[in-house]
Amino acid sequence: MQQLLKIKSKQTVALDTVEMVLENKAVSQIAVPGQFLHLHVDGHMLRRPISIADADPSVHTVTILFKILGEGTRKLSTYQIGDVIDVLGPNGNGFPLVNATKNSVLIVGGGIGVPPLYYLAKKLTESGVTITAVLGFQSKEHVFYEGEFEELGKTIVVTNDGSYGETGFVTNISKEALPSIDEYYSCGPLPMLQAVKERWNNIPGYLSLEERMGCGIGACFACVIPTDDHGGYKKICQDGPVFSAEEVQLK
Amino acid sequence: MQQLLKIKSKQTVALDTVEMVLENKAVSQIAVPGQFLHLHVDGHMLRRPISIADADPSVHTVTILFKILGEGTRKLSTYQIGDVIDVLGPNGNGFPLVNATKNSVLIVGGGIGVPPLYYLAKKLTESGVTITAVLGFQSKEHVFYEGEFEELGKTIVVTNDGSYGETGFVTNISKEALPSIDEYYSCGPLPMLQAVKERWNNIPGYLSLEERMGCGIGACFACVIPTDDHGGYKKICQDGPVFSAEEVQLK
Amino acid sequence: MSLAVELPGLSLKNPIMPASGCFGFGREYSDFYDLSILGAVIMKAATMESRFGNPTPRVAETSAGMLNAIGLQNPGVKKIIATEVPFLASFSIPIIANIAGSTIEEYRQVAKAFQHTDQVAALELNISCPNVKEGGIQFGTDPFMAQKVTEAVKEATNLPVYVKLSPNVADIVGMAKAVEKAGADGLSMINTLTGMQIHLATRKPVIANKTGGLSGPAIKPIAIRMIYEVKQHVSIPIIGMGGIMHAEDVLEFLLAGASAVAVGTANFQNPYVCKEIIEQLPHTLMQYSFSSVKEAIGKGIV
Amino acid sequence: MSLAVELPGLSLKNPIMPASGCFGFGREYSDFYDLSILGAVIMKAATMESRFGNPTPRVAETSAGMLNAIGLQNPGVKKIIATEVPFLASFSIPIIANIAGSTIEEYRQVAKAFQHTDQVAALELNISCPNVKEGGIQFGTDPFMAQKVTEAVKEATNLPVYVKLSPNVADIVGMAKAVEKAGADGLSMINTLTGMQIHLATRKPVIANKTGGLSGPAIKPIAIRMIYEVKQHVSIPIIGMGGIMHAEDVLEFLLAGASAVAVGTANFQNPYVCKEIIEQLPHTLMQYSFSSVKEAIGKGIV
Ligand SMILES: Cc1cc2nc3c(=O)[nH]c(=O)nc-3n(C[C@H](O)[C@H](O)[C@H](O)COP(=O)(O)OP(=O)(O)OC[C@H]3O[C@@H](n4cnc5c(N)ncnc54)[C@H](O)[C@@H]3O)c2cc1C
Ligand SMILES: Cc1cc2nc3c(=O)[nH]c(=O)nc-3n(C[C@H](O)[C@H](O)[C@H](O)COP(=O)(O)OP(=O)(O)OC[C@H]3O[C@@H](n4cnc5c(N)ncnc54)[C@H](O)[C@@H]3O)c2cc1C
Ligand SMILES: Cc1cc2nc3c(=O)[nH]c(=O)nc-3n(C[C@H](O)[C@H](O)[C@H](O)COP(=O)(O)O)c2cc1C
Ligand SMILES: Cc1cc2nc3c(=O)[nH]c(=O)nc-3n(C[C@H](O)[C@H](O)[C@H](O)COP(=O)(O)O)c2cc1C
Ligand code: FES
Ligand code: FES
Repeated sequence: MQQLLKIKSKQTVALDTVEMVLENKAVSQIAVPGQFLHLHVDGHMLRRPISIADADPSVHTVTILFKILGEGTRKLSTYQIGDVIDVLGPNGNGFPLVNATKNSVLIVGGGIGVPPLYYLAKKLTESGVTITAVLGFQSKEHVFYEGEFEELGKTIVVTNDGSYGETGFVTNISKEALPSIDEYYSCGPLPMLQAVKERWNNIPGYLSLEERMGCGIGACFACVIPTDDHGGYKKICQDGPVFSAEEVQLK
Repeated sequence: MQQLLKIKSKQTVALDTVEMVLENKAVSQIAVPGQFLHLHVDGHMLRRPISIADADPSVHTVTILFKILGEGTRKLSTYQIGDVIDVLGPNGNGFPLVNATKNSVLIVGGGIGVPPLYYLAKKLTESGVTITAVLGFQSKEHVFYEGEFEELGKTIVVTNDGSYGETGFVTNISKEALPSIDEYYSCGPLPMLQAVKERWNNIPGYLSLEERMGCGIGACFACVIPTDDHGGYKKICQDGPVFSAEEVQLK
Repeated sequence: MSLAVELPGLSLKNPIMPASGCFGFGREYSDFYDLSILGAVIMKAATMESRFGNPTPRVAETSAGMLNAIGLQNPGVKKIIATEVPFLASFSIPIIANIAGSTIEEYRQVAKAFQHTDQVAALELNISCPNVKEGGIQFGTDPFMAQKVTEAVKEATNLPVYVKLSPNVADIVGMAKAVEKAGADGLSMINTLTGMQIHLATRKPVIANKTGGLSGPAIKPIAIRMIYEVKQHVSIPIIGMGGIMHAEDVLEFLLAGASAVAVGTANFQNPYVCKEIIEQLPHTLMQYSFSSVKEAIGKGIV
Repeated sequence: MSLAVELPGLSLKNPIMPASGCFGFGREYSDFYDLSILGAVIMKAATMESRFGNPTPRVAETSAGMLNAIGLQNPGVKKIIATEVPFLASFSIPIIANIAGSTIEEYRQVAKAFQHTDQVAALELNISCPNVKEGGIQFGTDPFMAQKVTEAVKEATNLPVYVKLSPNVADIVGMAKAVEKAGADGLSMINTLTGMQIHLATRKPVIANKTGGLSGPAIKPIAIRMIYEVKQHVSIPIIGMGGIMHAEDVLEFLLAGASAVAVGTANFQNPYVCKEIIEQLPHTLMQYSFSSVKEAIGKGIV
């Protein structure tokens, strides 16, 4: 569906990283963790897919966080409170919320892959699941939402250069530092997802994937990902962006 | 020169016709009647040439009036007070201000050709010249600046459909309705200028011409007008937009 | 205000249809509006067997345009006939099947396969997809090859055939004449221009296939020029496309000589674009003193 | 950070030059900044005799681009040498003369005329101007004709010759190879794509010449693609152009295989654009981990 979302607040939460709280009743009511909004940015041909980082139907808000990378996100960052953003969404399928027996869940986020995991973590803890979050960032000035995650569960921040928290990659965290886990959920850059899938290959996991998109709704075949070697595929925008780790081939 | 002009006020003075008072000290000090500003409009490749309709160096203002015709002027009309417009200018040469002996001047304006003539009329009357203005518009709802001109001299408004003032074209005004005149100045659509040149071919006249422009400063040869049949030409943006009626061929 | 246009095999209640590859098989857009308002629909390219297409990334954004190299991903003509055609047929609008192949034989087979349904009204012969490596490109830029494939398809079908021309040629009129001579019932123009974008950080082309097809408003002046030129040299009708975003653009294509238009890239930015254009078109025609779509066709040719 | 590039006949302190026809003979832009900062300057096209060019309107705006049909208006080669070249020479930057003609003989004569000054460093052979009717177009789209005119000009001059290619062709590599074989010292690419815009209210083409050349960011993906393809098949250097607005665009052209670039349409929007790009370029190169312009040339080719 196409909706207009009004910017209610806007703040820079880390280097080049902007958080916007948007107002729209319908979207706030139906958004589930892992879904994304396909945002139109003035003067740009293609829309930008941005994950839903939080939603509060009681006050009709939806939160997004985005990193200023190219021209579209740079332009978006100049939008002011009160401005209205034209979006398609919520698009795609969210994370499957675990059933109650799986009660220890690992959340692994990398950089701008962290936002959708926040909404997920909130929903999981609300339903009684224990979460442990490992959040990786390039360096200290990129870190955001550490406090927000700490309110939900054990949170370990890792920076590649060691300027904050642990040093290295999210997959470097030793077994001892983590509780025993039943399932994991991850979102971040592809090399990280590959490493995550490999490290925790003995337990069920869900990955949220990114790809350059055209339509964002399943019509153009821009965002496919192979599911096997025989031409099988899924569309990230429509069938994903969340997939079970087994379901997709990470090239 | 390139300058930033801040919008100080903005009002609709007739159907689809917007007046903007812009602030810029340098431009207000050097602008002469007949010159134009080459305005950059967000998202548009080419600048838009718009005449200077007034300038007041004492308060650092420059006034423009424009008609909403296509996408560029439509966009410009959405600019708000406080917004800043990037302009090149003042460009071109203005009207040659008559010497004191020529003391009765006819001003003939058509539609959106009227604005530059206002600044001209002001300057002429300031230097003691008597002006008579004939202003043509499509119909009543297009009329603007009648009062402003009346403060400067005799003003006759003509509408094509007769819905206001006299009926017909500016060149229909009878000899009797006009004083004896020494010189004329005109700006408006090409067919009007041709008719004006023909009707007052016995006295010196100056015409302000329009053409689609690229650079607006004389470099691209987009806006040439033939001066003879042997390849002679002038550039409207650099040598004009004002020419003596004899100097140019109106095709 | 009559928006209707009659073309070989196509009775269009209005001249607006989604362009091939930019609307899938209509399912997703049917969530946004009732597809029965469309003049027609052009399906995504069909090949004989299912194809996966090119590796990703498959799209990039450019100034006033985009690049794509989907690579003809599709489930194969049999599946399209079995599942997609019936879905679209439920909207009671003319269905145009875009057909592609790597060899003349494949084109012929795909065309033949569409004989097995009576729900397809016409074929659009995609000889111009720049993203197929095995031959697509040469069909679209060589008049002799274009003629050959058109003849083969005409033989294999009794449906009207609209040949979709590639703009990546020096002489578009020569291409148009060649396929007209070969029996084409109409032309579709233009397909995308071959382009590329290089990603500065990774120092390589953004599109995995390296090059992609440029579409969107950026190419509209090229489409208008080619239609204007071709219209004066052929007597078969033209379905125009390339950068249409608004009803005004549609009128510009009609004036240049198109009898109907297809809207591609714009659907990605605004899923309602075809609906909005259909609603706006009567007003736009009236504003410029036309009393029907038919009246405007070719009126810009001087 | 070294911005310097050495090309046949041209020692460029930086790779930025204004494109032919978009900077006149520099006089107007010299009011905005000191032209001596430029890597070089390419003059507006010179023909043997003075030309008035096409009727007006000569330009139109398009999405992320513009159309122009100036029609080679210029004061003739003699006057250019007498008055314009000395003016530009006062800035001590390499001057490239863009030469055009309606016949091979005219090209030869214009080239010869530039032997009469020692202030011109190289010739840019404009075989691709789409706005000249008598023959310009066929030189630019026919490899045989392109070869002929290149050979004629090479014979007539001892200056290095950069042949400016037209993008209005199916096989740009074939064109490039043909002129390389004919002795071209370098290539300039791309010139404009032929386009048209129709004015709805008057129902006729906006440009009096009907068609015009499309330039600006709209065509950048086509320029990048063509340079990328050609670079891999020729060994002469390429001056790249087509839609450059920012230093990032310059780097994209370098990565695609250009050794230097020309900036055209952007000058109209921002008269300081060449200056700003020259100032920004070192930062952009650094940001993407290059330590010189030379290092970036062709690095995007995979
Ligand atoms: C399902 C999904 C969810 C996402 N969620 C977030 C999020 O919550 N926060 C966030 O900051 N980013 C998110 N991204 C990435 C985000 O879409 C890109 O960073 C953004 O589109 C870049 O746009 P730009 O204008 O800055 O870059 P440009 O380089 O100007 O973009 C050019 C084109 O490439 C596309 N593009 C460039 N990088 C990416 C990318 N990494 N993924 C997909 N398309 C890309 C753009 O959408 C655009 O079409 C998500 C991506 C996907 C697919
Ligand atoms: C010296 C000069 C002074 C002018 N002064 C005024 C003025 O004071 N007030 C006013 O309303 N108009 C004036 N005009 C006309 C004004 O420039 C056009 O109306 C305006 O450029 C149209 O832009 P658009 O975006 O609305 O139209 P679009 O059709 O979107 O414009 C497309 C392109 O065509 C050009 N164009 C379209 N119509 C004209 C035209 N009539 N003349 C020149 N270029 C055109 C635009 O500049 C642009 O490059 C003047 C023109 C010139 C040459
Ligand atoms: C993502 C995408 C996929 C396309 N797929 C096809 C296709 O399968 N067959 C075809 O003939 N044209 C295809 N095209 C070309 C369009 O149908 C159309 O000719 C072109 O995009 C120009 O129109 P536009 O500017 O409105 O998009 C595709 C275009 C895009 C953008
Ligand atoms: C108004 C205008 C005039 C031009 N005149 C010439 C010319 O005389 N000779 C030539 O070789 N190219 C000419 N060109 C083409 C440019 O030099 C350049 O190749 C083209 O515009 C692409 O670059 P751009 O997108 O940066 O403008 C002209 C372009 C424009 C816009
Ligand atoms: S973006 Fe179009 S199918 Fe996913
Ligand atoms: S607009 Fe370029 S010379 Fe006048």
